[in-house]
Amino acid sequence: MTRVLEVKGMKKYFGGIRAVDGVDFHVNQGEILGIIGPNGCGKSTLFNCILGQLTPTDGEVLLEGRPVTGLYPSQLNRLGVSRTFQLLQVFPTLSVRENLILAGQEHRGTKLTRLFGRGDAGLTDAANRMIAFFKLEHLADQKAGGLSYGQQKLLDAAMAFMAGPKLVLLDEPAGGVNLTMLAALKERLEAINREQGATFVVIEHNMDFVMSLCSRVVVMAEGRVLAQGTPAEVRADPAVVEAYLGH
Amino acid sequence: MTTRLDPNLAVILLAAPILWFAPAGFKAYGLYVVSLWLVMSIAAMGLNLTLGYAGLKSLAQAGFIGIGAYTTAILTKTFGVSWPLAFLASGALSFAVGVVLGFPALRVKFHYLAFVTLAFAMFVFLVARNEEWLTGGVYGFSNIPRPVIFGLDLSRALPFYRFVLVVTVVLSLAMWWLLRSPWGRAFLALRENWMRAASLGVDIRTYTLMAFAIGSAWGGFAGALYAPLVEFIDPAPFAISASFVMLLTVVVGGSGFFLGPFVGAFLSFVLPELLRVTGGWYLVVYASVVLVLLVICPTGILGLVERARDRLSQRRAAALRDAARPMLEGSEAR
Amino acid sequence: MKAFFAAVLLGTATFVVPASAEDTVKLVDVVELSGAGATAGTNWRNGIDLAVAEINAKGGIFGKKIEIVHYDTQTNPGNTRAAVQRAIDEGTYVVLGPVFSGPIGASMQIAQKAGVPQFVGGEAASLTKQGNPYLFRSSLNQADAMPKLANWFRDELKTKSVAVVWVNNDFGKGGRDSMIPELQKRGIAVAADIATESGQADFAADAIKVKNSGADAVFVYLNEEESARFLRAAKQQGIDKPLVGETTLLGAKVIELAGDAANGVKGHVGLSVDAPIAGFKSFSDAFQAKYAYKSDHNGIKGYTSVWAIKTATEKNGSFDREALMKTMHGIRISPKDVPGILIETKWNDVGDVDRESFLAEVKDGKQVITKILPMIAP
Amino acid sequence: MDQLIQLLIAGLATGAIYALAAIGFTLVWQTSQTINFAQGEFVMLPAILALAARDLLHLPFWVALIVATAAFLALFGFGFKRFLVDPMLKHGVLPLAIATMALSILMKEGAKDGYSAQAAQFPSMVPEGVVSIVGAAVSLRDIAVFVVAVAAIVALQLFVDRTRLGRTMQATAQNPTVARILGIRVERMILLTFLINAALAALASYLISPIYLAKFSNGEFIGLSAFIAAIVGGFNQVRGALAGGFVVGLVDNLAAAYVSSGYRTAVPLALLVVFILFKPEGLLGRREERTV
Repeated sequence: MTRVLEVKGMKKYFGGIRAVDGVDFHVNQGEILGIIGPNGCGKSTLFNCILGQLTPTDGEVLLEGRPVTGLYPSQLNRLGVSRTFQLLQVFPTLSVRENLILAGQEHRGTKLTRLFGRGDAGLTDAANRMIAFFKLEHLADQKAGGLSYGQQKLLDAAMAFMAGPKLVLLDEPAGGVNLTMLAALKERLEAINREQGATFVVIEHNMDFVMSLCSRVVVMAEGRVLAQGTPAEVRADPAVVEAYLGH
Repeated sequence: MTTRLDPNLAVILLAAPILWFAPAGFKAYGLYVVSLWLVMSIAAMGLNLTLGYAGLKSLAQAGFIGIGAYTTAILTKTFGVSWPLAFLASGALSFAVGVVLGFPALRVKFHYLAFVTLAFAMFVFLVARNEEWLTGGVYGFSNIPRPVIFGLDLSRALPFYRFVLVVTVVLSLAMWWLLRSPWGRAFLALRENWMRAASLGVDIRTYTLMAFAIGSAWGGFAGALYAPLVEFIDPAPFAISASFVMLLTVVVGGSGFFLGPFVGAFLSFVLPELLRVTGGWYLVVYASVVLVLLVICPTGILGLVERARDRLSQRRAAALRDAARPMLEGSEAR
Repeated sequence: MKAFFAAVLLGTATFVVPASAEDTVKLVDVVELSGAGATAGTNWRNGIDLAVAEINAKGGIFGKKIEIVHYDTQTNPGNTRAAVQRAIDEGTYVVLGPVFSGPIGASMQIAQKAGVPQFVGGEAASLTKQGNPYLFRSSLNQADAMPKLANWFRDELKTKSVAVVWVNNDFGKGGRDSMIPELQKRGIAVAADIATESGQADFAADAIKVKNSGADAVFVYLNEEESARFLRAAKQQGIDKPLVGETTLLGAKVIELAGDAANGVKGHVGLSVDAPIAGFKSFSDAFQAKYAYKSDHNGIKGYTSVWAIKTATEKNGSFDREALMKTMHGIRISPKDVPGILIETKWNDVGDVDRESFLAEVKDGKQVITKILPMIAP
Repeated sequence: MDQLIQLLIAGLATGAIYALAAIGFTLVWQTSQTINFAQGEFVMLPAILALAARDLLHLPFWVALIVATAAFLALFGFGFKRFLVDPMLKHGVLPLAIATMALSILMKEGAKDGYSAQAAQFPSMVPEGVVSIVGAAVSLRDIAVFVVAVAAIVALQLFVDRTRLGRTMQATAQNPTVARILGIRVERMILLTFLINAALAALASYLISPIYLAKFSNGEFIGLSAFIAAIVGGFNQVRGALAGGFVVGLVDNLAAAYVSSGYRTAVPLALLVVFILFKPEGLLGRREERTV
């Protein structure tokens, strides 16, 4: 099985605080990996180090075996790593369709061909398909800012898939979403995983969501990996029980 | 995409012939004022790209008009270079300087960026004033020739006005093309949420620098027209207060709206002339009008139009949402 | 709001239709009423208004009343050009103003092309060197004034070295550029060459620099208010060397603003409301009565320009612009015939003005004329 | 050496003036994130109003001062907040900043057309006179400005740190939402800072105008210098204005003496750029957290 992402010895110190202190894990092709852990365990910092938002103190990130440590977020994205943010991040004055075209355009041609080429970079059809897939057809020409929270969350996820990424990192996708919406989101993610073989890493608080969605789970505590394995294995791990239920 | 004509393009294509013929009855003064309006609209269009679309607050646009004006004046008068070449050189030089000035924008944002660019504008003014060997210093640069293009003598007011109009239309179309291209979308993404944009592969550095450089180039182009329009330049019109006026022009017209610069430039450069009939207090009247306009429509005059349109489409969207409610039951966050 | 739109509509009309009236003659004054030149421009405008009121009260220019219009240039060449263009479109008989050399440079070709005489307040030497027959000054050319002062430095003050403090605009730079070669020609060293900003408020550093320069005398070439501020700073820093300047250092306005810091200041004065000449006195009183403050030399420039136009026009017997231009070249007007000219004045063939001028000193808060200098070419 | 000491002392005197103008700037920025481009005109106008009240209404000078101060507080303390800042702030910082630019034109042109285009002497509340400090001449008026600027900063700082009202004000400045939840009457607090700003501007105006003369265009350079002082000192700290004012005053005077005089005005701006690029929080300011 090919490893899409591999993180080796990742460390991030803020002054004396060791937010991430030597984390190793990998993600296999077609896998949905969950990363869980209590608040302040360093999982968001880990995410930001992987994605080039922060410069790691030490460690290495490999994408399909090639080192990508320290690349800008935009460069990483063009190599096929996509992400969503914990808080909603859509472009409010662009329409839903324009949001999706934007999400795909930088992967088409070069800057120069984009400047002189078509206004939609030839992505209108792809965007419409994505809109249909996420069931947002009736809102396609609305400004994203006018959508409801749940609709924006769907759009946010749709944008992450627009460029056909090798790997998608989802930062707390379930945050602030109600149950019905959560089910819809989960169903869509599973569908993409099933149909396109997309690979995910999900950071989540919501244990139920992670346990039911992910094929493998990494548990973090105090900047280190506490345990990893299938949801069932992890759930049975005494260290995890201690960390989660001990206090 | 539908084949419906983009409304902004429609306005340009419609306005061009009207503006070609309408001022034919104007006297030299009227033609001069309308020409000035177009020239300043070009500069404002550039700033609108930098500020309105890409969200980078610049207080340096008058500096770039100055760079363009002096480049054109020096090249055409001192070195006898033809105007089209000088025009391109003015844009190119402003573009290059704009790239350099864009670098601080990678480091600082918001009002801090405005102050860095303000310092730059002051520097341009000081160079224009102090380097007499190059710019004529405080005495200025007089008898700047109006161009002769394809054998057409443009020294009289009406032909020159029409020439300015042609250049304005060409530059407007170029700007329109740029903004409807993926670049335009990337600029907007930069303004609205650069972190998210970066995560979608938008090259923040390049687009930031380009937003500055292209906006500055338009300033340089405007300067290349300003010099032969006035036929005289000195440092005064490029002082920092002029950069403030440019910013005001863009915001009052409607920052981030394609036609905003034309509306804004009308207010900043034509309205004061029209208000001359009110006598000595005309600048007080003008400032009051601008102030009231800003309080009524802080997003600019075209922002007001947009707001009305939004309200209409929201009502339509609400109806659609109601219709779709059964499908999305419960998905609305409270 | 209605009034506003009415004003805008009315304004638009001016793009097309020239305003004209039958029994008046229109004079348009295009001058700095805002921006850096506002102070000078306001004086100029007030001087013009005063002259127009007097002339109209006496029946105008052979029966035709003067209709005067003022357009602001914002001290910006682009706006100046617009305003001069407008003045010409409206059929002005003469363009009055502007005062600053930059705006003059931006507008003089327009008036020349249209064949409209232009009376300006600029003093920069370059203006009358461009061969524009329609341009007329209203005050002495800087290049003519500076040799007089340089002689005085050498002969009267026995100066070996001079610190030059000037304002970095066309007026100050022009004065400095004319003065420094004149000083050097006479073997006087320039101990310090200090540029200051237009509108500058704080002159402490400049005064300290002057004080430490070791100069025997200081040549101050600033606009009135900056002169006053500099004099106060010089006093505070205890500068005891002679402070010498031009009209803008010794004017009534400077004395009023600088208070006793102005005492002891010396210099050359072209036009002065304090000159011991009856004309100036009556002008000064009339101006003070109308505007409740003392005019500076710009007020006199504007005032005498209108009177010169009236005189030359009446001599011609018609409102012919070309005839006016021709008559003005070489004209000599005496206050005996035309009191409004205030002092015997000559315009030469390039539009430069020639007058008597004065050496003056400030004593006890009053400008005292110590010597009358003759015309350059009497 | 003598010259350097004289310049340094003169620089401090100039700096005190800049500081006095900059304090209000930082106050208004803190409470409402408003960049007031008309701050220079705020310092210009009260003196002109006082002169106008004296000359046009024929009031005794001290009555004119009171009338002018009251009018200024009403118009540019209360009115400024109520009719300009309040309706515009919710649309972001930029439109409001632009509106203050328009306001600065209005104030400047209004002062010129309504009172005079000429500079005027403004009666000093401090006697004339010069004392020598380590060989440098300092006027009593300079000293008065210095003392008032320092006193104003100290008083504000004490007010903010030691009084209940001041602490509430500070809390409001730092987080209006939380303050609102805590039951602080945020609107009143913000209004208070605008009134203090107007009062300080009036005070600055009455102290500076006797030195620099009262003129409609004075706001241009005072405004720019105050800006630079505020940023150099630290936009979000009242005492930063004092430090920034002194730094800019010193730099101004040294530049005037030692830099090619045509470029002297570029030096404080160069300082500004260096600070923005390398120490954006200023000398004494706190780093503002950026939401990532």
